Amino acid sequence: MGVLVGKDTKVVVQGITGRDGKFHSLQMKEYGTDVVAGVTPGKSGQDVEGIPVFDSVEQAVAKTGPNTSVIYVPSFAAADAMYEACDAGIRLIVCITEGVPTLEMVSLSGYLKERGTRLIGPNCPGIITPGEAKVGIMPGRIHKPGPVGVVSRSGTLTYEVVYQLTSREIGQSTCMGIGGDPIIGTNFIDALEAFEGDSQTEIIVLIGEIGGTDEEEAAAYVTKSVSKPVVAFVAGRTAPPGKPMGHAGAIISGGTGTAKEKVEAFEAAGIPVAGTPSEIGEIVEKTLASKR
Amino acid sequence: MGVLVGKDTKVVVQGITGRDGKFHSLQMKEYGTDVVAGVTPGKSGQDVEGIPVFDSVEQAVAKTGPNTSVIYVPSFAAADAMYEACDAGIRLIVCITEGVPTLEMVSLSGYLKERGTRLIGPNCPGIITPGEAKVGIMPGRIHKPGPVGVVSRSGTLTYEVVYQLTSREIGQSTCMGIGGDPIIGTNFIDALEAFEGDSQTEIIVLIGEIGGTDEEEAAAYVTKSVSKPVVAFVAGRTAPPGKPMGHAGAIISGGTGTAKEKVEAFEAAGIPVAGTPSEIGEIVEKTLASKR
Amino acid sequence: MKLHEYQAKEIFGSFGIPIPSGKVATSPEEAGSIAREVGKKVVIKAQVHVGGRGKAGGIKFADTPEEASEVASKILSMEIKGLPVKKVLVGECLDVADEYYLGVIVDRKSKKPVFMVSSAGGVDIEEVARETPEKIHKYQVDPARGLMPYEARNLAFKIMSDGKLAMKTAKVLMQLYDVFTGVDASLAEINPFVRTPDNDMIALDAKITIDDNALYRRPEIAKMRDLGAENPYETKAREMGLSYVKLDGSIGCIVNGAGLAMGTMDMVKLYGAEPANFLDIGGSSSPEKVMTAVEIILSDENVRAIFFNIFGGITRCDDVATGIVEALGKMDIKVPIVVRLTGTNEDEAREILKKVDVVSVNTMDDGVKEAIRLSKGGE
Amino acid sequence: MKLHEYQAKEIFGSFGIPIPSGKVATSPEEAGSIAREVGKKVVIKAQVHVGGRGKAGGIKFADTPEEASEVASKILSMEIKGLPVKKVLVGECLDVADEYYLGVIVDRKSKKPVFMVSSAGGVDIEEVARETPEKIHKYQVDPARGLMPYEARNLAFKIMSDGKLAMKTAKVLMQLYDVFTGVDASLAEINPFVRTPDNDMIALDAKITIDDNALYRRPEIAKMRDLGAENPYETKAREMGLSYVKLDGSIGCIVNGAGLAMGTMDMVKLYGAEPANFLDIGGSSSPEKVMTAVEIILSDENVRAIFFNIFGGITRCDDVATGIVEALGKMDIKVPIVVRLTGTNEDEAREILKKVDVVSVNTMDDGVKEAIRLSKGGE
Repeated sequence: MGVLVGKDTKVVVQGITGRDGKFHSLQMKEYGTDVVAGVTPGKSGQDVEGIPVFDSVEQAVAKTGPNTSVIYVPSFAAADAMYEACDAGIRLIVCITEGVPTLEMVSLSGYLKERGTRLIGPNCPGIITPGEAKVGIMPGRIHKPGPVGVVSRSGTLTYEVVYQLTSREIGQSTCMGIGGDPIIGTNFIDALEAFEGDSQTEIIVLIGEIGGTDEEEAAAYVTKSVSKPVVAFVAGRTAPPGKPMGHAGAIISGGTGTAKEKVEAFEAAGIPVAGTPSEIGEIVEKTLASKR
Repeated sequence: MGVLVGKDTKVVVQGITGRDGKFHSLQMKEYGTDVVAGVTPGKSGQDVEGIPVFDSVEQAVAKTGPNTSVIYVPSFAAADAMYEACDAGIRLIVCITEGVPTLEMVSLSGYLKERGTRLIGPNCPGIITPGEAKVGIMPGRIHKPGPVGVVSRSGTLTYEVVYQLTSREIGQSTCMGIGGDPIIGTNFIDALEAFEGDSQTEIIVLIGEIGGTDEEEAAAYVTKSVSKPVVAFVAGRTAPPGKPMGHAGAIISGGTGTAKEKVEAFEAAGIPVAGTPSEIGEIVEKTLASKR
Repeated sequence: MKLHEYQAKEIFGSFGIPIPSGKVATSPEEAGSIAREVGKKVVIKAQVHVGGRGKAGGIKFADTPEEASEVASKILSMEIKGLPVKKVLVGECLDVADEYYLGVIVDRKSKKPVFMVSSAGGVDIEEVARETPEKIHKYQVDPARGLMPYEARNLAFKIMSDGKLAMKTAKVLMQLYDVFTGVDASLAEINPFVRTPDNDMIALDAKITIDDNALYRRPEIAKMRDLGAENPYETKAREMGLSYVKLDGSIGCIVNGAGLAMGTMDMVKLYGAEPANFLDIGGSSSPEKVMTAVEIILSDENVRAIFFNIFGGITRCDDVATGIVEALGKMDIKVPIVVRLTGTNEDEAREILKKVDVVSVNTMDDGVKEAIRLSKGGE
Repeated sequence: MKLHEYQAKEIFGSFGIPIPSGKVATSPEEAGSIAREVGKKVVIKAQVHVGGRGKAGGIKFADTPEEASEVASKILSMEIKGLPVKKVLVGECLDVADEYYLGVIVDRKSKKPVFMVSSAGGVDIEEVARETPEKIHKYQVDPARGLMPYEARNLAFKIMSDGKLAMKTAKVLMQLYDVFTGVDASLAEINPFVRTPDNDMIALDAKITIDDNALYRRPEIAKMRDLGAENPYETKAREMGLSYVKLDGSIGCIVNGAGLAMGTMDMVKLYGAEPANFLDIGGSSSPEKVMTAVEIILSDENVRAIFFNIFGGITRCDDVATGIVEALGKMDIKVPIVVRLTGTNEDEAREILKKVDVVSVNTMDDGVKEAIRLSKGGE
């Protein structure tokens, strides 16, 4: 089963004729995702290896009935693309695009929330329910269906963790990259809530990083509302203050947002924190074994 | 009883220390309206002949519990005053101020609607339920409690009509000036709906003028949803096209908004249309007599 | 406040909307030299605040600068629907492949900005609306968000299918919305918006109406008011805070409140005469305002009687009476004056008016009838 | 991107916020002549992107232009927390009656702009937040509507009771919000916002941090980047689309993806060494990017070994391998290189790397351990 995406997911790709959009549309399709349409304004009537292209999401929805959008447009056009998807009735938007201005995200967040539209990202690798649907840019083949829900602020670090889980023959229910920007659509708590309600998910891996207080809030939420075991990792123990570490959101500022604070918050909530990505696999394996 | 204002009305006056605000606050109080507070930022601690003044509507609400605001601030500050009243929990705002930029009203209208706040005006004389409460600038003494609901886009023309009704010993349930601007908070249909649901109101007088299609829509609404008799008047039969007649909204443009169209719409809906203000009194008198 | 085409085009240009090259001229010589600068066939358009100037001969073409001078000279000596032409726009003459309509207005019903676009451009859009409404596409804008690029694209695709042209048009729609909010317009319109044979998309005409209520915060736009194009007494009235519109009848009306003023005019007509004007002296009317109102009314030679119809609410009847007395004292008024004063301080007003030669009446009906009677010499 | 105080004040001034008179100087002479213009006692402040410059001696006063030159000369020869001072702001010295704090940030949790105001200004606001949180008032702004004047007034009244001062402060809060949205800031702060004995309300200091994602649409702000104030290799990395932060350790790390890069740095530390840097080569990494990355790493003399940790998703391992081979061919690399390549085209990559002298490993753990071992001479 997994969360948010699965066998019923029908994807429209916004920015399908761009270099990245085209490449990943085909990758998604190859993985078995039902990519029903693409949108590039001014290019309707074309197709991308069989995927029909429309001028607008509205047209794509009317003709092909997608329920999920994935966005590969340039950063200056990303907010517009998200509004367009939302207004066309799409209720799950995955925004891969990085570099969206923060104040655009601020305005957009309230808009989407009022309309009940869930956004994953921006600046994220997307979401995959192994064996069912991949909506994003992650390498599909490292995933394997199973009991672990993975949620992460970073991309390749997630691949690393998933790779190690799969190497140990531990599969994943859904893996979700929520993005590295300060303002994101779906945060840890939203993901935890989804995994808690998913029958396939038996254990949750949460991969945090420095910056903000999302990890601390997630720890408090786990104590209160999550019955399933959670394993955490926090990247950036060696990061200096005041310098964003690649992600705009990964920055220690004003003495807060440090890895130390986050690790302490998880530990206080009884959540084991892995010291290295490879340790995550070990802890998950042990926890699953002890449950069975 | 009447509609929207009555014995339970507690008024906060925004702009109470200005010339008009002060004068009309005292007039309202003299009429028997429960004016509980005034607001002029920077002047808290003062009072206007016993009415306490606060820096903000929020403070006034916390200390004195008004449920209605009446606004006399200058035009550049009026939209802000309306947002302030709404955000402080006031659910009936009467904006007397004229000259509010239309695009400010456009933004504000949606905001108030979403929050369930009713606005009367701007650029209107206000609303009075004779013998109970007067919230606005109309001369109180020409009114008299009774069965006629009056709704009008203009001020002194309403006084004229009310004066004639009262001269004939016909009283009013509530008289409402909805304002002469293109974008107003409460339109004819809203007023008709309120009067239809009011047990005191037996007959409704609707005073329209050239510009827009509010009268036409009101006529259609009466046919569909109003069981009480309605009498109409339309000012501006002699108005030339393209020139606003004092009110920004009272303009014939693009060949529509003419008095002729409006009169025809009322007549098509079976609503008698008075040829002169004095004729309104006659028609109302006859209609009431025939009902009894 | 209406802007002239040349003013609207300047604003369009400053917001990036493609417009034909050209400039405004007030003399034939100037028109010739602009045509020389343009360097090709030009179109010369009368700048007057009325519709139908083309049919009235206010739009002409010229192949050479000399011809431009001649044509401009003719147009500058015209009157269109009673308005003298004082300025002409001399602009590059474009080849036109297609004509579209793009407009945005404040819609009273939805209380939102509404776009209207049509592939039937170049003609009267109200006629299109009446006869082939299916050719007009309307779209409400969420004012909190503004027009989004995707909305502009979708609108453009409604009236054209070529992707590249639609993208250009979408950009203009975004710019048109920026104009609309940026100058506080109640209407901003491009008709026709044309495609040239080279596939340029250009605003061939431009119309902007400004929300008068917002002029205080748009001083650069307020300066564009063409005082030469309006009745000087309308200007004077506006400056005094009065609202005045000249009409063609003989009964001058001085009223407080716009609705009552219209009601009074209508009653004049109903009783068989014609009103000379709309004149609202507003709420807090000082004697000075009343003086000015009388002066403005008397400037109209057609006026045969003046009717004051005042319902004192905020307006104090004694102030109005004092103004009438002062006016009678200072001006040589040859027409009869009928006065109806009701409301605040009406007794004091009656006392004041006893000193002067005016006819006092008790109701609006009586006042109108009496003014008409007196205007005809009193038979 | 952080702005210097003098840049932030220029922006504040252009939005109408009252600031002390003054200018930036790069030499003692210039400082003296600015002091002469100011014509009274001045304060001279080091313009560096670090906190605590006051305690470090980077803020001094001068009574005369001559003294201003002397003081500026001293400050311009300082280093504060390792950063050389290249510019000083010479500004009018104000008498201060009260100090307040006004700031607005993007709040990650509420996803809204949040104002923070306090009557405890002039000190580190984070200290106030920790020790006397009741002295800080926070307020979320509805981004669709912006800060309304009434909200600004209510905020001002939270920290001061005098009506006139609160009105002045409310105006500054409105202007501060205009700055915030107008330049796409993630932080705009006035600390202290002061009242002078004459009851003027003035921004004595100014801090603005710009959202890097929005720089593309703020070209005038992007130009303000102080390239002299940053590591030249950080500049070079940014220009090549790489993300580089220099650290003090000996193990150079070249990684794709920010999270994996941090994870790699952390592992270096965990296994007993120190990372020399954060370096994310990003998604679609061409051989050129890899070349540049190696060059940047080698510019750091502390580096004793380089570890490539690549998880190929979008990044193709063979591209990275090609880049490594080219780098080894063109540069004289004296430190050992450890390479871990997993994912897209990893087999092709392994083939390519056979030609050169690098240590290939299969896991991140092995790679880190091996790089540390080799950095110590291989024992």
